[in-house]
Amino acid sequence: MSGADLWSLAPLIVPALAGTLVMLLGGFNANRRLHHGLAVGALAAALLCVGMAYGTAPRTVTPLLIIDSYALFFLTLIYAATGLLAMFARPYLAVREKDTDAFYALLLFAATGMGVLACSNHFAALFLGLEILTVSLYTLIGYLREDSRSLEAAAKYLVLAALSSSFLLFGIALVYAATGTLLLNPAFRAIADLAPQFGQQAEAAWALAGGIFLFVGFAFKLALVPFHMWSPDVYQGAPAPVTALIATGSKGAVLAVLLRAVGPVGLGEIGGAAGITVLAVLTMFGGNLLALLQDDLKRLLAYSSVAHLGYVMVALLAGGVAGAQAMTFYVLAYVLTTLGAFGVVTILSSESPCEADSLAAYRGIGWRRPWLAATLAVMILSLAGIPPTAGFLAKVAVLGAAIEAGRLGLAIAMALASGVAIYFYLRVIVVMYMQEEEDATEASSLPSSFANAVALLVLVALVIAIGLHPTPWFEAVRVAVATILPA
Amino acid sequence: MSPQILTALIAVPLTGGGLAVILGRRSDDAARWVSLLAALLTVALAATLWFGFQETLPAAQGPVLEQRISWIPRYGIEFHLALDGLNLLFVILTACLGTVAVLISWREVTRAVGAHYLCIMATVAGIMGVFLAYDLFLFYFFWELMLVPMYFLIGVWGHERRIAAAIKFMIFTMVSGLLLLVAILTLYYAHGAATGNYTMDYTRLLGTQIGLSTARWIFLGFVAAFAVKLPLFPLHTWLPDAHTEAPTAGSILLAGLLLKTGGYGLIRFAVPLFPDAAASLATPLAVLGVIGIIYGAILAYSQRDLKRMVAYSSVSHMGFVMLAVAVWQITALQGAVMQMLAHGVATGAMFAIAGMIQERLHTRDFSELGGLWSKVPKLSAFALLFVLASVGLPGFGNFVGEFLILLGSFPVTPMLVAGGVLGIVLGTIAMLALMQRTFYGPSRNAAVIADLSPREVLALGILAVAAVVLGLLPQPFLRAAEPSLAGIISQSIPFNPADPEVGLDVLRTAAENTADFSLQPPSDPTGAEIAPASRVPVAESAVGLTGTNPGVTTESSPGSAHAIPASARAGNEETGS
Amino acid sequence: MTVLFYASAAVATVASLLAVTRTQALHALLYLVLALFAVALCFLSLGAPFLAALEVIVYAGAIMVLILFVMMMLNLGPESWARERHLLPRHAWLVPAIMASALVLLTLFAVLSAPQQATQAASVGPKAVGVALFSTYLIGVELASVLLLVGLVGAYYLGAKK
Amino acid sequence: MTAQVTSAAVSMTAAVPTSHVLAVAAILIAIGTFGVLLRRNLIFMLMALEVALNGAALAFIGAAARWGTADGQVFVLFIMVMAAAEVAVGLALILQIYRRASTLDADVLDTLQG
Repeated sequence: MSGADLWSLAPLIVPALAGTLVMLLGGFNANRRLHHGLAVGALAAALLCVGMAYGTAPRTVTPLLIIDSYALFFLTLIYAATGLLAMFARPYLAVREKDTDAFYALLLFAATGMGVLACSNHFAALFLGLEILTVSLYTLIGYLREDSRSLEAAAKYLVLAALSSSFLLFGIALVYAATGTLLLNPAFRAIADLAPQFGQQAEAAWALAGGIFLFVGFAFKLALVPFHMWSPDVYQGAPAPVTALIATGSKGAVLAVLLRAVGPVGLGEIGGAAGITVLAVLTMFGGNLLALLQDDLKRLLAYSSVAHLGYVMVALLAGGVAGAQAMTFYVLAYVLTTLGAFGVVTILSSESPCEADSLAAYRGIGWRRPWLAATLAVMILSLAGIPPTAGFLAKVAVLGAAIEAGRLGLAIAMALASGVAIYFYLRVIVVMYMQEEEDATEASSLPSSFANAVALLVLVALVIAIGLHPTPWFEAVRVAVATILPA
Repeated sequence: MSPQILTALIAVPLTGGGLAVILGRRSDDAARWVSLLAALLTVALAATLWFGFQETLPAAQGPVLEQRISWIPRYGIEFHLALDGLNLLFVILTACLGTVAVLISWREVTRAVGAHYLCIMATVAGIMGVFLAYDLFLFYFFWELMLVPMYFLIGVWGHERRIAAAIKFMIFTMVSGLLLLVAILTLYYAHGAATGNYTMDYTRLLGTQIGLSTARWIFLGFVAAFAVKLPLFPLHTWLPDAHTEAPTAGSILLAGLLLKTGGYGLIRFAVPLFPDAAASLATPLAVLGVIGIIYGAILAYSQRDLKRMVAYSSVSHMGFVMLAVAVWQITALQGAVMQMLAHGVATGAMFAIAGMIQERLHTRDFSELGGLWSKVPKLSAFALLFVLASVGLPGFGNFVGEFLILLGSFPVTPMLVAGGVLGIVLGTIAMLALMQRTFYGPSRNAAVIADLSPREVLALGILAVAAVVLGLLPQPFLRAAEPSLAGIISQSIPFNPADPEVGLDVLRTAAENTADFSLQPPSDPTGAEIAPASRVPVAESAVGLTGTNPGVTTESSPGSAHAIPASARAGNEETGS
Repeated sequence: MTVLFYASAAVATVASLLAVTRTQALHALLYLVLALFAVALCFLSLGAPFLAALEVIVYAGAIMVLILFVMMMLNLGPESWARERHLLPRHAWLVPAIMASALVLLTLFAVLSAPQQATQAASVGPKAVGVALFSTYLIGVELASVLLLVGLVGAYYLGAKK
Repeated sequence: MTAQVTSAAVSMTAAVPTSHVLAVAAILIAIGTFGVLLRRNLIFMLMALEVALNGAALAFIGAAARWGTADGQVFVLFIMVMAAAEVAVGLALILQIYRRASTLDADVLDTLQG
């Protein structure tokens, strides 16, 4: 490993080192402002390093990691999301927990884990990145030690995530036994080559079974139906900023590595495309139908994100360059939007020690807190895929990719599923704007923290800007995808 | 004329709405005035277009003013607005009804005034975009965009059961809209795969070669969205709720404009893009249209709520538009345009009156109304005027519209026309019953109420003048729309003569059977004016025409130019095979 | 050595099954340790002596002792056994058993469906593993250390009395 | 000399079909899954997880034996690291939960609406 390698690894090293530093500082300095500042600063520095790494990309650093513009695209998204979350978390934690050093340290470690996922080129990096992220999340989910809901969510997540990890590992082992390689792309290509010989060759059967176990492992992490059971409980129990991390960065990172692994081969080629199609349809409808029953905003968003992952699977099933671009663009839009929605939940929750998650807590905020409510409304519209928002264009891109690939049935299923979803998204807006006489008090209409107000404003601006002028974003996505899937 | 004026038509109301919400934080009146100003500016822009293109319009089949800016080049999407005679009429209607909506809600709305005006103006801007868009993606963009402020209008400022109505409205329109989106994308990729040119441009997508069965599915995707808006008979159930629960301004925009986007979409997009599919599905659509006419009228009669009654009468009136589109005849289509304009004015006014009554008596139930004539004579006189307009009394635009539709459809499908006439009769009964229950008879309400204020007189006056002008001087409007419609019809002759046109065969047989039914030029003054104008497309397709059925041509008088496109289509088919 | 594999595999299976079904925590733990030893023997018979040693030292030695400590701290006495028994009525076994047997049957079908040939495994000693660790997997080792650090921070924070 | 080493190594290893190793691994994973689904006590769930992870590790060793490379063994090392981190956090969580609720019974803990 050379100095140049270290330079291109800087985007991963910076958050890991900063995490260690925060942890060490926490031992003899309880200044929360310092921890918070370090975390946000480190993520900003990591973003800077990402910018510099574009100069040396693409670069393979040992067989494990590859720093190319695809990885850098996702690193930007992940670090930006984590940085914003760290900002939202400060006032939230201030009313709940005295010790914040571990929180920021783990947040930085989680960012490292997600970064490794985005760069990984090898099953070992995939596994270690995923586990760094997951083990950080165990503690982050249970961070509110006095709140039994938080602890319970952590326990639930721990058990199911570890179980899914062992499935994932077994899948990797089977694939390795069949193909003899642990590199992502060659392994998946070998699975695709072996799959048609099922029944004649032992390796083909191992490869197929391995592919299924791998997919089940991924399906757990992404919360696809029927492996989604953990998601609503964990979303509800976890502290709001951590929920946002699970919903955005962690899913984005797992999707990044999934696309890198299967994109060039095509999910349909690996075998079991029919099964995955069924899973995608179940996920879209299951998520949306279950969301109809929720009275808790965090659970509602959890089910909605289940459904959104179903849409992402549609893009993945569509395959090809168009599918990969659509999926990447969808992830971009989804992450920004979900971040904004949870940002509002976090800010509202930071005004008192009790979590603002039941829908009743949002009654009439459209008139009491016009700016926050408008932000949430924009995000909800974007999740529902209504113009002029990023979510709308993302939906068009995915539908387009599916239709272009000749999967019209899947496209229609997605359209109908998002039609179902309109109902519960509208419910949120109904609660915010239509259920209570407005209250003339406009005293505290802005979020208490200036930084958070700016962060939300940036997110709203981005969501609408992407919806109105997507060309530069499409271009960024095109460049990123071109490195893993040359047109 | 500068093409930026088209963008301005969208931007001005939107800016006005934005300013309203900002100024509205200080004072409600400021919000009202700035919206009114923006609305009037929009009217001025529309008027400029109208007078500026008086000379060019009758000669131009295509757009007279276009603006194109590259928007999302990756998908071949442009910000492409274009103006022709057809959408110019709807632009003017939108501008006028937008102004009326602003005036009407002046005193009615006291809560979150700025936001209310933002919603009105944003809806107006979205509808403008729908009418002007020449890019399918842009069209869909505005199509969805106009729903959001309308949803807020119904849900926030509506009446008792507003939330359920708003959600129902949104779900119906959104789900059908998603099917439209899938249909647009399918068309886009089919066209791209066939030609290598991936574009959302309307003019380039015209004439895309698609197999009939695929085309039918895509066509149905378009029809789903437009039929929900129109609304077509089984898809109308959102309409009575939404219209009833919406605040007055919302009802006016819904009935006056939103329904028209459905009819406009059918004429502009659905049929011309898929002529074969449209031809093969014409019969069921026409039948559904006529069922809507009769069903709407019957249900209107049995309502106890003033607004619901007007809402059902809308279902009835818009059934005529569906009939005209299914027949696809220049005369019928001109009638459809007339019908939509006139219905927008008259029904908008009826909802305004219902809103005024509600504001004064806090009820819309017939059992608590009655005898209003003696209390509020001005209001009642206006009501009478608009009721007469709605029932299609000669002298009003609705008469011209319904008459032309029936005239155009009769040679094609006399049975359905008979059904339509029955619907008119039933509708008349319903509307007269409305008049009777509300304004005549004994008063059931002791409340002392004020008659119209000058502002209300102004609002209703605008609409009254419009209704009368449409009825007495329809020629300029017909002449404006005529070349565009002729252009659209000439583009939508089926391209693939090999495909059997199952449905249309039925209709055409009917047309040939009645071809010797010689129609006299209508006695109505308007008829004489239509005839010469509508000869333009006749000359173009004369070759195919004489080749097929000389009997039809020689026997049809100049007034029955409607017979031409159907036989022209037949001629085309024959030369092709 | 072949016999060793099959024998230890059988022991591992039975011990694992007992470990997940015992109601007394300590018994379960002892069966688990037995299973781990058996798995370590499997490792050994498959030519992985280094990992076999690590399995005994790290897993059976460190991790299991950790669990044992926590059990002692929680003081899981006879009443906890009774509660466990109460929590495991016969009918509660049904669904997990069906799901697990479906899982195992499907996998066995896939894994054993094709003709078998015995492969003479080559032993890979500690040196080769060490070389791989510090060449190809250098970054992996660093990441593993981050992972341990994360575990440390998490355990410290969550375990702290407050 | 290499030949000598190999022959010595051969005598130390079993001639087992890789399929059989994978099958045993699958059985262990299934037992672990069964335990996780069956048990309601967090400590037992944690132990069942260890069984499942061991199954995965065994599969890796079997695969490594087939290809005769170190990669599989390195992977197992990583699995052990992960298991250690997992158990450490899990046990800390268990202690904390026990401190709050005096029970580790997942049914009693079920306060999140399901």
